[in-house]
Amino acid sequence: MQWHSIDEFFAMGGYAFYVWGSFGACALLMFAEPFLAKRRLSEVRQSLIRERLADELELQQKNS
Amino acid sequence: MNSFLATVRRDLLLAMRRKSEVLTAVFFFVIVTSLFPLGIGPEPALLRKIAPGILWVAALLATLLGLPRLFAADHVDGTLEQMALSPSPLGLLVAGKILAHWLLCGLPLVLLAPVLGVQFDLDASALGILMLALLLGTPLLSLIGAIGAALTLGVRGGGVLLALLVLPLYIPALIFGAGAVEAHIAGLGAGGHLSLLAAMLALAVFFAPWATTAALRVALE
Amino acid sequence: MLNVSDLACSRGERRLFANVGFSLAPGEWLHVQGENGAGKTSLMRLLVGLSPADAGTILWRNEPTPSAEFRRDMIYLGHHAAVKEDLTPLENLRLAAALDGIELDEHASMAALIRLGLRGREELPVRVLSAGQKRRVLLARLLTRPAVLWVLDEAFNALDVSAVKLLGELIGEHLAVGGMAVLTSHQPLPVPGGKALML
Amino acid sequence: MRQSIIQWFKFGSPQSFYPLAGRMIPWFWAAAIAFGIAGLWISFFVAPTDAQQGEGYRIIFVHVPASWMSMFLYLIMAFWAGLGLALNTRVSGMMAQAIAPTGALMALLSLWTGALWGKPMWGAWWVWDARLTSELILFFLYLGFMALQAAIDDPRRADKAGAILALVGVVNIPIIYFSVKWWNTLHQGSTINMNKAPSMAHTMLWGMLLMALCFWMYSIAVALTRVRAIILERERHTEWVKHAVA
Repeated sequence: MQWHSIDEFFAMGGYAFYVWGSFGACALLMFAEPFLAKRRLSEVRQSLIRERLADELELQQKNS
Repeated sequence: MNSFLATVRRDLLLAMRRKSEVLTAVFFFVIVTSLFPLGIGPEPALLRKIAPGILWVAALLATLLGLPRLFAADHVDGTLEQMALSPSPLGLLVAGKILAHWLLCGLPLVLLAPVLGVQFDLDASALGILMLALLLGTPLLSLIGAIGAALTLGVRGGGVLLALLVLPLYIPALIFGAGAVEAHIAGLGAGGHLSLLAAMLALAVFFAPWATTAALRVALE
Repeated sequence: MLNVSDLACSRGERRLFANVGFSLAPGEWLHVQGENGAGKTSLMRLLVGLSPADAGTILWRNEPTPSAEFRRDMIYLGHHAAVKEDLTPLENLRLAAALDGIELDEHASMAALIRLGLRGREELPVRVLSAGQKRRVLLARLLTRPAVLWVLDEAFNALDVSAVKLLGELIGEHLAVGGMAVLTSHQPLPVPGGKALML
Repeated sequence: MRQSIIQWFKFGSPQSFYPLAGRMIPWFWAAAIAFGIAGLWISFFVAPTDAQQGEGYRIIFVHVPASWMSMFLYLIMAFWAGLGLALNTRVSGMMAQAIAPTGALMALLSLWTGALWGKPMWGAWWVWDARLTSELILFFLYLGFMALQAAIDDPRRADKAGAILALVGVVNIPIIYFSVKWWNTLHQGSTINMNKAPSMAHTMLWGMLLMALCFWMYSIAVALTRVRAIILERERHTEWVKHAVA
């Protein structure tokens, strides 16, 4: 282990901006992308569920 | 083969009836290349250095300018449909259209290049290499561009999309085309660049009409 | 000669038709009927091979289409004018034939144009002609292109009374020599006989 | 033989692929996280400080995997696209469409981390190095693919057009790479050569491999999530979708 303190770890030997800029961008985008994909999936699902509900309501109204 | 020549003749005849459309690309080429010295300054050494790149980029953009029209008119009036159903192979007809496009948009640039090259203080041998490189390179631009034109046929925002699809694929042609003249000026000899351009052209002659045909069939569905 | 079975087609998510089947023998013709949006044009485009079918088979001379033979034997005239506005009717006719790889002499092309009542307009650019006359230029191809199967989509639109009668005669002559035709239209057609297909 | 083909087509149908993808996604996430933790541990705590580049070289642990993935994903995308074109299977086109954004993201990350690495090492955010330039072009190819698919309304047509473009791109990528490389050596603009980096220590290689595996698993997980959404969007009017969502 080459780090003696937390501060030294975050300083990255003077390359903090570059190293954390790279890793940070990866973390940010690789967190955002699955989130967006997931949201896209749940949006379709929501709209499908709404459609089902609409079908059922229509059926009920017809029967009554 | 007859239907191939017939397509070339037909497209040339149509272009002759609408001269302005053909001349647009040529004027664009002339004006853009003439603007650069005005923007950069009249220093001959600098102009000689940037000449190959500017002439090639201008040729590339001028070719791009004519591409959306390559299939659009035939698509709108239904003649493309007739071509797709014709007893002649569609690939042959498409190859004819691409050749006509090159004769109208590419060949004039090759012939004009030496005149414009003089503006950039290129000497006679460099002009010769420039012409030769354009002669090999502009058909390549037409062939690759035809794929893009077919893919964006009848698509929303087709013109911008076409540029986005085609320009990255133009990079090898640009590099070796402009590189040939640069290498010649630097005294390295342009042979390698020119033979690579020729190799890419040979590849594209076989590959591009096929891909264009496939894309056109998709567009007509 | 032409055997179509179990053809199905959908546009986007909407099913247009399914289980469409018919067959044609020499001298027969088919009248495809249906409301707007029923899929008449889609059926025509499937039939000629412009778009792929979801299901079903189309056989021409017992071979699946689109074969080279089918392309040679078939002519399709759709909604589009399919003529070049900047060219004259004569040039249009001759270039269309050249693209199809057919030798067409002056005599035959002039005869076709005159039969369709375009006398005196052979040398005018098509853009100065009326919509009905443009249609006639297209129809002239029926005479200059030797084909067994005529697939005509709404061919009777934009035609005046005399042109409707003329096209009816042309189809009649074509059938009489063993030709076949598939026609779409909303109204009754001036061609006797014929099978009907309701979409 | 015949049976296996039918089996294969069964998984090629959206109906059976949708639940299968759903079951696989958590496993890929778990693998991605495991590889990621191991990779990050090696990247920051095991791999020693580089003699020449100090701590700055640690960017390699995300830069190289991102670059690899951007190239792999293009090949995989083109493979699916070509399969869809050849066999007309419905899932293939959807897979290609689902992979493209992840591939573009990887290309973007590769460019971004490359710039952040280049600045301290070469003194410039961007040099017209052959690898950087071809990565940029790859990014444009991804954007073109996505833009073309987005511009065509009919999904089947969009798939086919996209497939042709992806295949044309596959033929062109090596040509572009070699032309850019030659262009770069002819210009002799940048004197820095990435190949001259000191021979890589074992631990570094391990770190890179683990991170690459993490990126692989991540890409598969995201692409599968996206393909599920695409399947539902495209098949929303079919009977099975109505039951699947219940």
